[in-house]
Amino acid sequence: MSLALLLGILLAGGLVAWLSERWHKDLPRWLSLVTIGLALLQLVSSLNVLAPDSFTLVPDGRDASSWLIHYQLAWIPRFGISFELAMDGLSLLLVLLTLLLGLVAVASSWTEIDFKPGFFQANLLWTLAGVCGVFLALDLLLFFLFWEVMLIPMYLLIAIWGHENKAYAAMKFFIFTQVSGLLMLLSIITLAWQGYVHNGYYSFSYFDLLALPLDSTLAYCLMLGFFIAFVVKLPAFPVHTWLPDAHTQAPTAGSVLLAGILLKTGAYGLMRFSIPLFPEASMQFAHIAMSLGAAGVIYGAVLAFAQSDFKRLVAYSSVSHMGFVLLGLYAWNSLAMQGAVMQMLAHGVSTAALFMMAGALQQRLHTRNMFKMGGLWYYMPRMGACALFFAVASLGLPGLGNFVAEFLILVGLFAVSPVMTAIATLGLITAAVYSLWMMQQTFQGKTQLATKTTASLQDFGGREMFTMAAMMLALLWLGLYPQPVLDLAQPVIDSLQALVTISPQIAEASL
Amino acid sequence: MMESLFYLASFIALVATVLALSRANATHALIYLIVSLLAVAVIFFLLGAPFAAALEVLIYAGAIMVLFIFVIMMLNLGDSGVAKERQWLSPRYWIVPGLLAAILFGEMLVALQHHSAALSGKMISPKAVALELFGPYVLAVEIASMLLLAGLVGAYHLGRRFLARTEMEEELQEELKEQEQQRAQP
Amino acid sequence: MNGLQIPLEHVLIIASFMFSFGLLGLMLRRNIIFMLMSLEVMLNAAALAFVAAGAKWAQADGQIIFLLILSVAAAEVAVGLGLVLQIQRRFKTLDMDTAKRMRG
Amino acid sequence: MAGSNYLWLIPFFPLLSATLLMVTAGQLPKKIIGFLGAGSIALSALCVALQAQHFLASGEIMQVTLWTWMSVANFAPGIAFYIDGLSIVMMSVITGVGFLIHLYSLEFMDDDSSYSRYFAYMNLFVAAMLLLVMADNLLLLYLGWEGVGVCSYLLVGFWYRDPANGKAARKAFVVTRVGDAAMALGLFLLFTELGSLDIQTLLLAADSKWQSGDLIPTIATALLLGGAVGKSAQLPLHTWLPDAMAGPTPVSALIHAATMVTAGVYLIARHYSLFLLAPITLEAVAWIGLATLLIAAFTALAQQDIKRILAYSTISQIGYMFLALGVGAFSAGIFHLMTHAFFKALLFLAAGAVIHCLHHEHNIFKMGGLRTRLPIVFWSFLIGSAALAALPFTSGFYSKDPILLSAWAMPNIGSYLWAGGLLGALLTAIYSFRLVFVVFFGEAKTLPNKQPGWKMSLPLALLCLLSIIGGWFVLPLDHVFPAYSHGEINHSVEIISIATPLIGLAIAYGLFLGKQLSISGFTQSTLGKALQSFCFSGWRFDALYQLLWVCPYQVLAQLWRNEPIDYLYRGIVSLMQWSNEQLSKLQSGELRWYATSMVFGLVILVLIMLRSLS
Repeated sequence: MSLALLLGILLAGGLVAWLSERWHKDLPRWLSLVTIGLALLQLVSSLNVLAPDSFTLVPDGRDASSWLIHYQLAWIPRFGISFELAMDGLSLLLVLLTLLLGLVAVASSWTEIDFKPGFFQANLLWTLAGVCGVFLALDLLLFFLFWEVMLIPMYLLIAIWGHENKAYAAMKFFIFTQVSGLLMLLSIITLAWQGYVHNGYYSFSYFDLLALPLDSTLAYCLMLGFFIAFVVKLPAFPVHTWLPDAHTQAPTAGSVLLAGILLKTGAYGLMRFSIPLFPEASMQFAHIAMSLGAAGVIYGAVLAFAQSDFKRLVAYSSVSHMGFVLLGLYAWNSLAMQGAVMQMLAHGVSTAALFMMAGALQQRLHTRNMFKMGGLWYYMPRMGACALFFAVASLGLPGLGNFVAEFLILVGLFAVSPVMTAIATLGLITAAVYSLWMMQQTFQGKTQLATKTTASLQDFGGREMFTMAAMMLALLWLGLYPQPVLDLAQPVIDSLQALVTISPQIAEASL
Repeated sequence: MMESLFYLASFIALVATVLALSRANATHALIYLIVSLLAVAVIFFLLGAPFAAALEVLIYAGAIMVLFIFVIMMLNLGDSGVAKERQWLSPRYWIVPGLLAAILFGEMLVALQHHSAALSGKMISPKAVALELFGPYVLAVEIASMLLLAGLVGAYHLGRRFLARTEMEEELQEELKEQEQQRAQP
Repeated sequence: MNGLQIPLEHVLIIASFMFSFGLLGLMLRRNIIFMLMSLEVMLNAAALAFVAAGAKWAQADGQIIFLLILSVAAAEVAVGLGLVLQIQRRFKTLDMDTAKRMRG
Repeated sequence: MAGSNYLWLIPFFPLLSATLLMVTAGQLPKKIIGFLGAGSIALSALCVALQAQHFLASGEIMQVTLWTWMSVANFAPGIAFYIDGLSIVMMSVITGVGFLIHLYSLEFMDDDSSYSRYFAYMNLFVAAMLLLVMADNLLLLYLGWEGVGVCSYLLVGFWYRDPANGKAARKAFVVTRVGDAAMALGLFLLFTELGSLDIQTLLLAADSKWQSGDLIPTIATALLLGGAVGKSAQLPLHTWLPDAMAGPTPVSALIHAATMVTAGVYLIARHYSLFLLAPITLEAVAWIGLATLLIAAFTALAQQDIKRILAYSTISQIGYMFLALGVGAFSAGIFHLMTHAFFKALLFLAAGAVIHCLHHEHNIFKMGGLRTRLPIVFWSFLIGSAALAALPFTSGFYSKDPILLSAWAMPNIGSYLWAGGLLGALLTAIYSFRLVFVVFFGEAKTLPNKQPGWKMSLPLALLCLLSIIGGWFVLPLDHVFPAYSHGEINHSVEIISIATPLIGLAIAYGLFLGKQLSISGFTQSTLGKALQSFCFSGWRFDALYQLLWVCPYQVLAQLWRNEPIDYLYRGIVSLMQWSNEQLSKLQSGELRWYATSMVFGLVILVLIMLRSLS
């Protein structure tokens, strides 16, 4: 019930924020903050009820009651579809990240949006609701529903409040996600039908569909259906091309949400559905998936270096970083998987901050072209320092979250495939190339701006510094004392591995 | 005797149809069409359907074709129209439609090939038709009536606009204006 | 009255021929009036087939369908000729190849 | 204040000061900034001194874990320190020389608008460097390793408004990052094979698991060597160091002479037992050191920029350290590391004073005659150069001599290494005294506009002292490294080693001061000119790398700029649009066309029905 309430708060908050626009145009963003705050409170209060040791218990994959919170309500009983939400450590981490980045997104759009601010905040909150739903839903059809729910408000955010080429970007984003989502729907329905054949009753529940004895070819096809949907969202190498356009054209808050959270739904999906539902097929597929990940790491980094648009550069760096996630997930040991989870969180924070930086630059300079910037440190030292911090975070400086993530992934991966590791390690070098290039073009060197512009430049104010400082602290915390996060995710990863070791040939294949 | 009459009527119907649809002059074509319809009416009669034959003559050949004639006369298609039609009927335009029609005809012939049945030769009186029509088929009658009503409304609607501002009328009005001006000038 | 002693096929062949020829006219002619005439021929051919079938089974249904066809033809001609008038007014021609505003 | 409980204070002070300076972002008054910046290092140095005293007294190896960094499966590195003699030596050098350089910076950077930023970076650097040498495990070492890299990047590009500085900074970071990536791979390999990144555990496990000459330790050490080579500017990753001179001179003294660049030496020395398991790698270390020291020495001869000469001499001297490590004389290598830190910091600071007092002039041929005008600087430079050239009784002599002797004692290849080292020593003497003679003797070309104040003079004086007496220090390394003796050494070898720098000095005198010797005939010839420009450009390594790596990468990036993958999707879109156009042509609006196509469909349908009937 508490989880449903969480989603309800976000959905209703969106509606209220929309309507409040009539009274005052500043009201929606305050309401938005309050809504997210309420949702956070709701989350915390529902966790308070739990016994402290329940966080360290390894949940049984096939037993719903072993999860932290589980809630089920019949919805369309005829087809075994229910409103089933559940939370374990992984979902908890990601929901937390979602809500916190939601606050960041609201803060980053504080003064940016003049046109229909109410509807903007509504879409923002509905996107958050959709994402939280995705992280919580355990009924496959409900999951698909939320998958779509998060898509449409995001589409609107890009299409209405985006930049110069918004229609193209929004359409591209929509079509990529939608087409791949339909593949997933096909897989879901086929899987449920297989469940009917096997169990004798229809059910879309995760727990009923886990470990169905499937024909290996069928399992492989179904796994591909899920995999493609998630990998498009991730995005992995050959299906990433929607991302630079969408990120570049989206308003700042949209980019923050897209990069910070929406990409994580892909990784989450792989971890929650694609791998556990089809362990054998995923194992067979692991090499291809890892190759895609490694290719994405290098390809994204090279393309990031080639960009002149600040946001596009950050977008390609996301492709590169999410390649690490794919590598980590399919390396299939607890080090690499922990690394992947860490990467989701750390990348969420660091990229969100960089997009916020891009938004702030665009608001001040009315351009995203880095060749028209340069030397900004002199005029805006605080902004420069923040940019520097997040640039070195994204190139994987030890002591910050991204390093922990990448190091864990690579250490785990090395045991599985040293060659892949070597390729991915090249990504460390290329990341340095593009991050420092970005710093050079924007904050260092000679300024390319007109004196008229530079005279009126405003450094970060209190609100922006506060947001940035919060994110810096988060990254430092993740980088220096990530243990709480690791502890929270460990049971989930253990249960995943328990699922996988069911069949002996998998254990062999992983060696 | 009846048989030969049937074949004669059929022959006339076919020839008239062919002629009707290959004429350049609309009025001529229409006359051939009426001939064709009358021949079909004879066939109906010979097939034992006097009521249908009567209706064919009255409504088809009578009312509908007269409507055609009215329209053709109203449009006043002159010799230039005929010349244009000739041009449009040059042999190369016949190839594709002719081929398709021939194939279809061939297919129908093939379909008819295997079945062989003689006609009953019984006369079906108008009374029998009427009993059926207002018995089991009463719904069809209602639908037909609605269709006719729709046709009526449609025809009226389409035609009225035309009637309101025909070219003749416009010419007439222009003439009237000129006359007024002439009157005003001296 | 002892009626006609010919096979049903012959009538049907005549009907088919008329139908095919009507179709040919429809495809061939550019003048809308001729197209309407072709339609009449086709309807008529269909009606002939129905009546012949009715005669085969000595049932009234064939003629009833003929009646319905007749009413369809009447309605069609009424509306069709109204359209002819409109087309003439709008396009100053009856050539259907010039009236192709329905192009996609 | 001594003992393992207080170890955390050592990196904490600079870190705290750096954080304070960053958070206040230059809002503090200058005095407080200077106080924080230099004072924190002084405190840290004090702590190190206390710890060192404690250590020397008790000889107790300290090990302390502050907290567990992360713990996943069997991977549980901590934020933990391990202090033995080696660490003590490194910490003393870092904080001691570091403090002197900070003190010097107070005056040197006085008129710079980014005073606070400078000290923030410098303090952060010292903290990271301390973490590097104090680390108990390789992951924390890697943190320090990358941390000093970032600080080096920040400080090289400190005057960020000149794009050339930014380029140099990026080059420094990216080139060392190449080495770092190799080192990271080495870490993965070691962890995967040995199941731990704790240095001591790992070394023990390696000893018990592998035999000398096994493949895996060879690969692992080769990868670690990659990291060391990058950080210590050795062949083939040495190209970044000369460009890194773009930073303020105290930065060059601290980072690019005394501390950070010697991190590679520390890394190898720290894992010496692992390297002993891989004789091939160890030999490679020696050869790399030799090649680097020769190439860098030749290059230094042709340079005109005072800082670039010193940079190449740094590369060359680190080459000696590598040579020492390669021949197994680990403590000699570390000893040279320490003395080098003294005299090279001295040289850089003196050079900085010259530059500071001479309107930021870098070209030595525009200087001259400064002997009388800047006496303190002159004496500092002279002492520094003497130590660099390893003239007898300077610290450089005491540290370089054992290296050459150890090289000689190497079986098989020893004589080659020794001869190479000797040639290097000759060249070192020539270029270092070339510098002294050109800058401080002869006629004055530019006049100094100020004299160094006490904040600059005091560190110079102290470093002079250290450069002279540093050779008598006894390092507490006996328990760290295995005892090394090079046995009987031929006395003639020893005499040649001692005489070589003197010969070099004489040649330099003849060439640049007394003008008794002249090579102008050679330098004016085509071959001479070509050779000179070849040396001047650093043996064209930059051009080679530009051609091999930078250009292909840029071309690749430009080629891919517009997303080759996206062409596929755009292709699908074009296909859709094309088929849309084609299909909408069917919708021609021509009634006859519709009729014909309907009939066509009818024909087909009837055909199908006929087929199914029959």
